[in-house]
Amino acid sequence: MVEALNLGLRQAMAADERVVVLGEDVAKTGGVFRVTAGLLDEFGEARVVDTPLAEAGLVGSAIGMSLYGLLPVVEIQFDVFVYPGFEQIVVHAARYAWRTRGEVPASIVVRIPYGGGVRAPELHSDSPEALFCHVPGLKVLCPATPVDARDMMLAAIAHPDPVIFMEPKRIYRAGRQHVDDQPPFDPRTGDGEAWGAVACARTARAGSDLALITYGATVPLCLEAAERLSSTDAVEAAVIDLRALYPLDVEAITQAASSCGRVLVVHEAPRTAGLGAEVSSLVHERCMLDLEAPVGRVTGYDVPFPQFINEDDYLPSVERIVAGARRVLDF
Amino acid sequence: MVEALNLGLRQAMAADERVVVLGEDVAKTGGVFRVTAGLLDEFGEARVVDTPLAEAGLVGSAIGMSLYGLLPVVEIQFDVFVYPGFEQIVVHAARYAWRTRGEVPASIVVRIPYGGGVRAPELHSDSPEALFCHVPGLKVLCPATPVDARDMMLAAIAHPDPVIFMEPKRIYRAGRQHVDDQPPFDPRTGDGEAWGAVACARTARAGSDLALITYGATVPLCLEAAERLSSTDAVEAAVIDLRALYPLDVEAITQAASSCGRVLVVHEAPRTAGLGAEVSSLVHERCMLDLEAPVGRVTGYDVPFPQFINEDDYLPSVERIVAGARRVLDF
Amino acid sequence: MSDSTVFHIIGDGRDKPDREVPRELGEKELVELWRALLLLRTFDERATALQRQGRIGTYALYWGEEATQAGPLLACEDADWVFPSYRQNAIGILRGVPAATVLAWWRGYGGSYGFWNPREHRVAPICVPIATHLPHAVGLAWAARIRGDRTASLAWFGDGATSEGDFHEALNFASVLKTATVFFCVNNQWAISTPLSKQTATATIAEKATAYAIPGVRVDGFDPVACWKVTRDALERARAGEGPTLIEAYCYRLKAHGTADDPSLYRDEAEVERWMHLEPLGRMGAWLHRIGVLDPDKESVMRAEARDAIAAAVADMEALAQPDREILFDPVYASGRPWTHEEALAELRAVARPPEVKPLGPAPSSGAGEEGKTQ
Amino acid sequence: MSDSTVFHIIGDGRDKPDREVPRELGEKELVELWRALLLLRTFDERATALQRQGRIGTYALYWGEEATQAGPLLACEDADWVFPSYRQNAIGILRGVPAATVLAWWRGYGGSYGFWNPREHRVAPICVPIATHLPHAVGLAWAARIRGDRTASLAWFGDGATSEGDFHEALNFASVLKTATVFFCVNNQWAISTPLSKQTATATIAEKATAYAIPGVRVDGFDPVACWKVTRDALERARAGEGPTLIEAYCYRLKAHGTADDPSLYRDEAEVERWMHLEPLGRMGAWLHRIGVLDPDKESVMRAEARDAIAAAVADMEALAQPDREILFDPVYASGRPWTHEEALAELRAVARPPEVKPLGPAPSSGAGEEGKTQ
Ligand SMILES: Cc1ncc(C[n+]2csc(CCOP(=O)(O)OP(=O)(O)O)c2C)c(N)n1
Ligand SMILES: Cc1ncc(C[n+]2csc(CCOP(=O)(O)OP(=O)(O)O)c2C)c(N)n1
Ligand SMILES: [Mg+2]
Ligand SMILES: [Mg+2]
Repeated sequence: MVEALNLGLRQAMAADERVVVLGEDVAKTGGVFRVTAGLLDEFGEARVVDTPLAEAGLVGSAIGMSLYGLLPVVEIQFDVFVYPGFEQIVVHAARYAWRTRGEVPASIVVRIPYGGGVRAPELHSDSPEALFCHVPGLKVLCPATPVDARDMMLAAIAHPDPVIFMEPKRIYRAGRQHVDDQPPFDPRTGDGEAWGAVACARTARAGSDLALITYGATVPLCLEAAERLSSTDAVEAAVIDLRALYPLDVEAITQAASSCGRVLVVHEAPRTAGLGAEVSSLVHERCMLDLEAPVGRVTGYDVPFPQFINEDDYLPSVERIVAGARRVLDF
Repeated sequence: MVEALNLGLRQAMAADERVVVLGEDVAKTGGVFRVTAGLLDEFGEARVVDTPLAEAGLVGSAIGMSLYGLLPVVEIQFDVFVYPGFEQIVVHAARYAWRTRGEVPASIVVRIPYGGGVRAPELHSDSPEALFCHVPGLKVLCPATPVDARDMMLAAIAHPDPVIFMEPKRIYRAGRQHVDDQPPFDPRTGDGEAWGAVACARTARAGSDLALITYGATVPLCLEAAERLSSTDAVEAAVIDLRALYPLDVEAITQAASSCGRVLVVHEAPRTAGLGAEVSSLVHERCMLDLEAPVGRVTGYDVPFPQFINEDDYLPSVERIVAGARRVLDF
Repeated sequence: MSDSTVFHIIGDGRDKPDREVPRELGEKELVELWRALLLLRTFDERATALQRQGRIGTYALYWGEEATQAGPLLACEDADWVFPSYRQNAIGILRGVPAATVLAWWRGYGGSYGFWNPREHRVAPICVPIATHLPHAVGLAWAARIRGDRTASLAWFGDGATSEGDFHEALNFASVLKTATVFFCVNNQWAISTPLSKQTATATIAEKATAYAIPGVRVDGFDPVACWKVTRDALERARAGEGPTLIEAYCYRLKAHGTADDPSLYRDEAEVERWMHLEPLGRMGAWLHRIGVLDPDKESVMRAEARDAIAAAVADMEALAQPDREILFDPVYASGRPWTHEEALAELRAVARPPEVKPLGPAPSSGAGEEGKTQ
Repeated sequence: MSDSTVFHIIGDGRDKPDREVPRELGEKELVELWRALLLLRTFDERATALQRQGRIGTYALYWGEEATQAGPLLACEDADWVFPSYRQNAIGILRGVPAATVLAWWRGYGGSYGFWNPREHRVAPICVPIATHLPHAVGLAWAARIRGDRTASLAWFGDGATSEGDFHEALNFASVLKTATVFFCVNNQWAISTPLSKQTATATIAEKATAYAIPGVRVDGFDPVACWKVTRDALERARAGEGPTLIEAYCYRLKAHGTADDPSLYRDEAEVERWMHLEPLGRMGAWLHRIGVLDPDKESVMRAEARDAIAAAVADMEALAQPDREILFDPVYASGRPWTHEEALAELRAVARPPEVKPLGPAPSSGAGEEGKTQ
């Protein structure tokens, strides 16, 4: 996925000189995850900048740049480090369009490598996406495959509204996939079209007995769980990869829920007031009569992300997903 | 309610000299809402401090004070202004116990006057409570009556874990109520007992046809809506005042849901990934078979809090609550 | 009050002598500057009155700070961007933003009633959260440099704002990246009830520039000509690629923090009196008479013009109907309404509209009233 | 490299002569100081090796920065609190925190395995988010003052940390409130791949003290005795009620940022060589021999002691079983488990435990590997 994200950035920068990349250690080293590798050499130090170490200054300057007409892509080095820049995102980026009659949105992309499972030290593994989904004015995307990663990157940059781009670091190097060199659309003009193509849920696996609804790093786990359920329980589970976390693809969600009658939502973030709660509410509000069981949730627990020797105990696993699915199936 | 909060602070400070009050303009003027009025004269400038204008510094210093054994109560001047201090709250206050084997929690209270309805200028009316409920390690309280305000203040200060204390500014001066001078318990030792008494839902109105579940400024509105439903629709709605937003009082919630069979959750914050979603999920997960309709939500819309000439169009009103109730009743 | 480190041009009639007028400022420019002061003053007094009458909501008056606003604004080129805080709420009227729009903002109007298109006027929206607009000013000038433009940016903020992390991060970014940004600090010595001495341990704000290896300039914040001059110099320096400047306009908050504030709770009004004679409109007016640029007739004509302009704005504001409630959804996203908004609209339309909101004071259900409102 | 504004005591064998030893430091104290350096060095080299062997996770080495750690720590009174960043991760071992606990933290252990009770050692937990622990140090000293105690606080942070808003807010609070806090900046001239020149426009970190009207002191960060001395002076000043001090320990990051970092991507290793001879253990060792405080036998005994101590710690760490998975819930709240935890436990117990996690590198499902880890 890292290469795909890098390709998306390169294609966007090549197509539109308004695109700039800012962050801590993004230029010279190409970022701690190498997502921005090579951009400095290709596009020069005016457009690929190692900034001072300050997230509010980083996001805030990006907002100022977008005011002037540039399209900044900001890298937050790790999930937890977005919090010092939280105010700039939720107060300013989220409200700029609204405070300017919709004429001057903050057209920025904030890239956040998030989540656990990579044996990182303390405070490098948060999943803050729900916080951003609760703040009106932001769009939130999260790819689960290399192709989506590239296409979403292009779409996010072309999109006029501020996009929080959640990058599941656990699958940064998993799930190899061919990403063809041609951008799927003209990065300069592709907004609506491009956005529509990726800002909607994707059926990662078809199935009619149960819908596993998830996003990001837990998509491959849900696919594995679905295979397990198929072979051991003779249950065919659909796997819905949300891709867009705000706004949610309510049609796809309700359609899957109604056709399967049973739903399990899976995410890594803590449970209370997480996205699982929103998906569960949407499904019950709209599909109550089609449901044969309450929507289940398999999520991170309501605890701080643990030290890594215990992170597998915290993270939703194939086992936990299968167990959660059985609870829904056996209701 | 302002007087009750002030009384709670006074009683806590009088009972325990470890209690200190910090914030912008809290000492000399007693705060922009006068919640801390008179404390400076009574307890002196060592314990009631006007700090420099910096929320991260403010919350962060309070955490340091609690490390040393003090019990700081921090005032955030208005909801929106908590965001610069967000990192200190969600990364440090929330995790201090966890990072010290539970031996040194950040025993701070962060008071946040929140919400709209007071004709305030732009960016003075947010309801960020759900953000804090999604962050493990925090406790979140919200009073809806003067008596609860006083008792919760005492309980929050006595409580060892960090408490986000949401103060519904819209009812700061509404709903007069006698608050007797005696603290309901010894502020120094009352923790468990005191906490148990207020960190649970309260039945603000009995009813068996529908449960209106809410908190803070929308409690009086739900009571009014319940009266309206009683007289016009011959429906008796229970009104559950949550009081504790994290952890939620799941027994009271499910008990009300099961006995009524119909539930409407009401809050002022935006809908997506708000507390309404969590309550709705809890109810469906636990009471599905007792429900005659999906849990409804009447909340703020997914938009930035509007300029005040339109705030009544945004805020849940008695009319919207009644309409929402009818949707649930007519399902 | 007098301090040799504080640059001034217009004498104070006491220990500060008149100084030479900058070459670039001919009669015409001086008259324009005074006209700007007059317009701002007239707006402020009118807005304060409107609030008292309950025709707008809480208002952050800036009476006495006009020099710190008109001076820097007129020192800017038209293409330069300015970033006001709530205290410079009316600065846009010097850049073509209708005064009625600013009044409407205070009356609680949003959308196209209370906001403007910043690109049209190079005036950012009024910033309420302290110091958080400073990084925006940095990013804008940085972007201009990337695009090869000479555009500079200027941001206003107060003494209290210098305590915020965003102040520090913005100045550090600007100094490292050498952006063409002027940081204009209005040191009125108060942050609501908090005096400068509780805000910083330094004697001045200007010396904080040392932490960023940029120039720190102190100027008499009651002297419009001096404010113009130091800003013009800073802008030239910025355009020459020499980076940002921190300007401290040393003055005093002559009125309440806002209409909700009662200064008698925390300061001695006698102290206020000691500063009152420096009030910029009278001070520059007297000076213009002294140097023969203004005469009583011309002055009364100008005063009448300002009065009429603001009166017309008030009329325009009052002519505004309460915005349709669907304004809530327009426009949160430049890309159009997500389904969540369509659904919300359905819910909204299903109920009768609540009674019209009157700007005056608290909502029916509320008691919070006027106090408890800052900006 | 040599800079007259940088205070030193131990000569560098080139242009810096030996200076007089502070009175307070007798032979015993000097030996203790060197012992501390040696222990830290031994820990660091061992930890780095353990990471290479996959026996702990990513590790932030501090090889060469021991002087900036041992010096200030020994200058503190026992009651003073210290606030380390990840770079001073092992500082606790000089305050009685078991080295095995620190190693366990790096091995991914939490709870009572990887954390300690800060009140027991007056050592705050290792802080990962840059500069965010500085306000804690301020609040602690502030609280001590309120309680009438002479306790001071000291916080370590890097050159990059000075760009964060929390750095500014903390120094401003401390200077306004005159808290007894020492801000100890380890200026190793790099923030991962970002050189000092891209972090700040100032030539030094110390001059940033001007913005807070507090003393800014530059000291040779490779000289343990000098680091001890400037810290002791700052602490005395602080206890006397004169407020905080900003100390800049000028040095150079001699190794990678962390075991996940590859400096060859961004800096010239030749430059590193130019600083290598200043490395504190060798430098102080040679000096102690010069002044006759250390001899070969004593040195080898001390080295053996350090080796044994750390070897024992490694054994203790390796003896640790993987913590029970219920450690996830213990203890998030000092007041006990909320129902959400009871319910989560039920879910957790209902499934078989996943295979034991090995610290080495990536998780099976992952590919993120060693890179992409800072601290
Ligand atoms: C981040 C933030 N915190 C708190 C406030 C509340 N507040 C509004 S104005 C003000 C004082 C500002 O003082 P100063 O920066 O000196 O500007 P002045 O009002 O004097 O122009 C405060 C604390 C705010 N608007 N934003
Ligand atoms: C708030 C925050 N942002 C980003 C990071 C990622 N990060 C870890 S170390 C580091 C560089 C710190 O440099 P410096 O302050 O000089 O300390 P040093 O590593 O040199 O000791 C960065 C950017 C972080 N830990 N916290
Ligand atoms: Mg001020
Ligand atoms: Mg460094």
